[in-house]
This record gives sequence, structure tokens and C-alpha cells, in this order.
Amino acid sequence: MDSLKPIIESLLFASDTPLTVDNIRAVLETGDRRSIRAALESLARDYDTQKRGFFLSEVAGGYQLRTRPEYRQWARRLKKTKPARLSRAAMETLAIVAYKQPVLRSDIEHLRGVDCGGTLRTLLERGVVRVLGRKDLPGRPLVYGTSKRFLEMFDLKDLNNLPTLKDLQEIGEAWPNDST
Amino acid sequence: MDSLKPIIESLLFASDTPLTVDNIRAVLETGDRRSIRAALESLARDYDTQKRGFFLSEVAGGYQLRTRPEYRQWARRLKKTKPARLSRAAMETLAIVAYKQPVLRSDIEHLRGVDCGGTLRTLLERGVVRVLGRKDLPGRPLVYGTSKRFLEMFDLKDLNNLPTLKDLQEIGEAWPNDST
Amino acid sequence: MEQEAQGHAGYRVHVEEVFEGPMDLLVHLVKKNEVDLYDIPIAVIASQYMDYLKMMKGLNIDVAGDFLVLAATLAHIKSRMLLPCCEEDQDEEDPRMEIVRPLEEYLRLKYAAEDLSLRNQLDWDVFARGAPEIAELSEEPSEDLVQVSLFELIDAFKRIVRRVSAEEFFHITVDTISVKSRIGEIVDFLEGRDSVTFEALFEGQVTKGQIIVTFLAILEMAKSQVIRIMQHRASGVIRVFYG
Repeated sequence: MDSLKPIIESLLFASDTPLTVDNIRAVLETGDRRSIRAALESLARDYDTQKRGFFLSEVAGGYQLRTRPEYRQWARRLKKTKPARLSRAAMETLAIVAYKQPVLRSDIEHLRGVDCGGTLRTLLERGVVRVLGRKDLPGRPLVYGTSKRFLEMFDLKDLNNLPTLKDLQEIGEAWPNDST
Repeated sequence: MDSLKPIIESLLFASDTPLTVDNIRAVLETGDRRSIRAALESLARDYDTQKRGFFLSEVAGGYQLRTRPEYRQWARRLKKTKPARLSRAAMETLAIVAYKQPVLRSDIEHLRGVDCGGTLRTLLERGVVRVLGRKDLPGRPLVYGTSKRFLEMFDLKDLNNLPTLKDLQEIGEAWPNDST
Repeated sequence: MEQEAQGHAGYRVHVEEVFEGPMDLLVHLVKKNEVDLYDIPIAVIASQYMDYLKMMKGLNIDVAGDFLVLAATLAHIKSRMLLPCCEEDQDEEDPRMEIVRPLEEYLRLKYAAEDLSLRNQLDWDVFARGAPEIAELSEEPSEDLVQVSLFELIDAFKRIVRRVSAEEFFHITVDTISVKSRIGEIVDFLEGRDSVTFEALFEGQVTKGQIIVTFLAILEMAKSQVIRIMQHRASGVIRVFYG
């Protein structure tokens, strides 16, 4: 296990996508799931207690090293990231796709009360939404769902990890921000 | 300096290229050269004494995190087990086969305007394209189509689920010289 | 925004910048009036909604048809509320439910969208490693796995369409793709057999559409000489030969 840790760390470090326990097992050939998991947990603890610049994120069914959110301003400056965040309209459309998938464009538009062609296209281009197939209805409309990229982008372990939709009575007075 | 270390580590982690002390200074805006250098030295020591999977390498006048040479073999194997990506040329050829099948190599080359022998061979080897038969033309040219593997790759139930130009138009894609 | 619009004659604002849509405006009104979502004073809200529409028109904001549809719905609910028909022991539900239910659903998803945007977003709040030392590490990529998204495929296709005239593509419709799909299935069926009877290709094809598609697929395959169709002189059996 002592030798496993740096090896697994080097794999996480070298990978540009999240690694599953099975990915790691395939590379190591030996190594049971349990000790891989233990090594991962131990690494995650190290990063936290030693206050490293990155942490181990459990995302999209796997594990990935990511810079700590508290250093976002520095990392952003380094990467010269433009605020390519999704617009509020795109976020709403994405939330509907995430929670209601498999979903038709017409369902989304019915819910939002506005045309969603533009925002859907943006989401498809960004790779967070994908075409799942077609529905057996007149016109054979496309059915949409979220992609793995969606999980990666929003730091979600899997779709079950989406917070449950809130009960409005519980929220009471707290209104979501509107555009005014 | 204590807070400088993780910040600099996060920058080194997020950067694709070696960072010079001046690069780091530019991002941090404050921070004198000496304390940046001290933090870098301290990080380098940490990686060595804690036997991390990576180390701080001084390259091309800058600093870069790299996989430790003794673990490179694992990282290399990881790359091998990872799915390869299709080149742009291969994607275009595949798109033509998908949408125009059954199709001849000469048709594909007519559309792409370049020789497609190489990309077609790659696609055949990867099993996403297959030979459907031969056409009774001089030279009995091969007729190509997509395979089951193609459907699996794109998570499609069947070819009917492949989005058409019309679908894309509906979500607001601007098509040049549209006639569909 | 009001002063701005008045300051510039002919200044046009898209309504999206003000309210994303009619539901957004409705949420804003319910919130502004601090009323209970389940007991909306429909007359007040409807009249304020109309005031907003008027104001937006006055400011030269393009008011989309969606806004007018909701205005009509509100007016309709208002009129139904005025009818004295449904007093006590009503079997009929509160007419306001027509608007409350979608509003509720919309709000729940709005909250969800907010929650999502508060998460640590990749390439904004957190950053992963790119493909480090790639030249050094990638010797030969794995042969059997390929990872691409459907959208990348479509993008590739789009690039070609941009270069080539559209006439080349006009026949790509759902129908022809069904035929293509069926061709693939027929090839699957024919693989490993020299020939099958014509009828065998229609087995399991029950609907009229399926039969037509199968027939078109056979014609297309014969045309491109993937198959040959022969009839036995004596028995009259039609056989399809592969390759």
C-alpha cells in the first residue's frame, strides 16, 4: 500500500480525465479494489491535512485531482479563463434536462415557457447535453439527456448525486434570484 | 509563505507549460522573487521526502510538475488503456459514411476533396466502418457502411436515431445553402 | 433601464434581457407582491402583468408571443374566478391551479439551476490537469477503443456540408436513414450465408412502414450491387445473393 499510493498518485496526476477504481486496476494489473480505494482515501486525506494546492474530487464515477476552489482567482488568472459560464437561461435549460431526462425539447419549452433552441444548441456544443435517441412520436423528436461532461463540469459523482428538487413549502420565503 | 506554497502549487498543477518565477509573480501580483523561490524549493523538498507520484522539475528556465520517472511506466500504460481520439479527418470520413451509406470511397473523396484511403483504413481497423459489399462498376469498388460498433460508440439504438440535418435546423443550426 | 431607454430614441431592448420569459415575469410579480404562491390574488397579478407588458411595449421592447399567451391565460383565470358558480362543496378545482402548477414546477427547476451554478465548476472554480507530458507518454494509442461524442460527428458533417453544395445532401431525410439502417440489418443477416429467400428478409417486418423500408433497402442494395436478386426458373422462388 505504501508503494501503491505514489503510483496511484502518478496516474491521477497524468490523467486528463477522472479515473475509476477499475481504470486503476487495469493499469496496475494486480491490486485489489479495496487497497486501491484505501490508497485513494489516504491520498485525499493527505491533500486536505497538508493543505495542498489541489484535492481529490470524486466526480463522474471516478477520481480526479483538481485545484482547490479557494485558489480559483489565481488559477483563473493563470489560465486566462474568460467567464465562459453558462447564462442563466442555459443553466435553467440544463437543470431541466438534468432533472427531467430523457426529455424532449417541447417538454423543456413547456416548462420554461420560451423557445429553447438556442440554449439547447449551446449546451450540445459545450458537450454537457447529448442526444439520447428519438421518441416514437409523430416527427420522431430527439430525446435529450446530460453527458459525462456534465458530471465533470459540475463536480457531481453521478446523476443520483443531484440534489433532490426542493419542496417549495419548505423553502418558504426564499425566492430564487430573478433577473431584476 | 505558508499561504504562498499551496497557491503556487495550484498554479504549477494547473499549468500546461513550465512557469518561471516571473510568471508566478505576474499572477500573484504581490510576492517578491525571494519568497516565491523559497516556496518552490520547499515544494520540491516536500515531493521528494514524501515520495509523491510527481516531482518539481526545473526545465527551460521554469518549473513544472512532472510524473516521477520511476512511475512513468504506469502513466504510459494508462495512456494505452485510454480510448484514443479520432482525428478530424477520420471524423469527417466517418460522418460521410454514416450519413451517405452505402457509399464508395470515390464518393467520400469527392465530398472531402482529398484522398481518404488512410482514414478509411483506420476506421475499418477500429471496426466502426465495414465493407458492405462490392459495386458492379469497373474495378468492383468496395461499398462502405457503418457497423454495430459505430452505434455502440455513439450510444445509438440504430441509425434512425442519428440526428438529421432537419433536427439540427430545428434547434437553430444555421445551415449554409439549405435545401432540406 | 427606464431612463436609458428614454434617453435614446429608437433604443431597442430584447425582452430576454429584462425577463427571460413570461414565467420569469410572473415569478417576479408574485415575489414582489409577497403573496402566497398557493393563494395568488389573481386580479392584482393579472393587472400588474398587463402593466408590465404595456411598459415593455412603451420602451420598444420586443414582446414575444409567449408573453401574450400567458396574459390570455391569466385573464381567463380571472374571469373564471369571478363566476359565482363554484362556491362551497366545489368539485371543480381552483382555477388558479392552472397557473400555480406550472409556476411551482418552474420555480423548483429555477432553484435547481441556482444550486447547480453554485457548484464548483470545472475550468472556472477548479482546474484539472491538461494532458501533461503527452508527447512523452503517448507511444501508440490503444487500437480498439475510440471516444467521440455524437456532436463531434455532427460537427464533422457540418464542416463538410459547409464546403459542399447542399444539393448533395438534400436526400438525407429520416426515411432514407431508415433505409440505410435496414441495409445494415440485412447485411448482418446475410453475413455468413450465401443466399436467402426474398421472403426471409421480410420476416419480423410487420408494419407497412417496415415492409416498405425493407423493400427500399433491397432495391438500394441491388442498385449498388451489394446483393443480386435471382428467381428460380422452375419454382419461381426469388433468392437474394450476397456479395
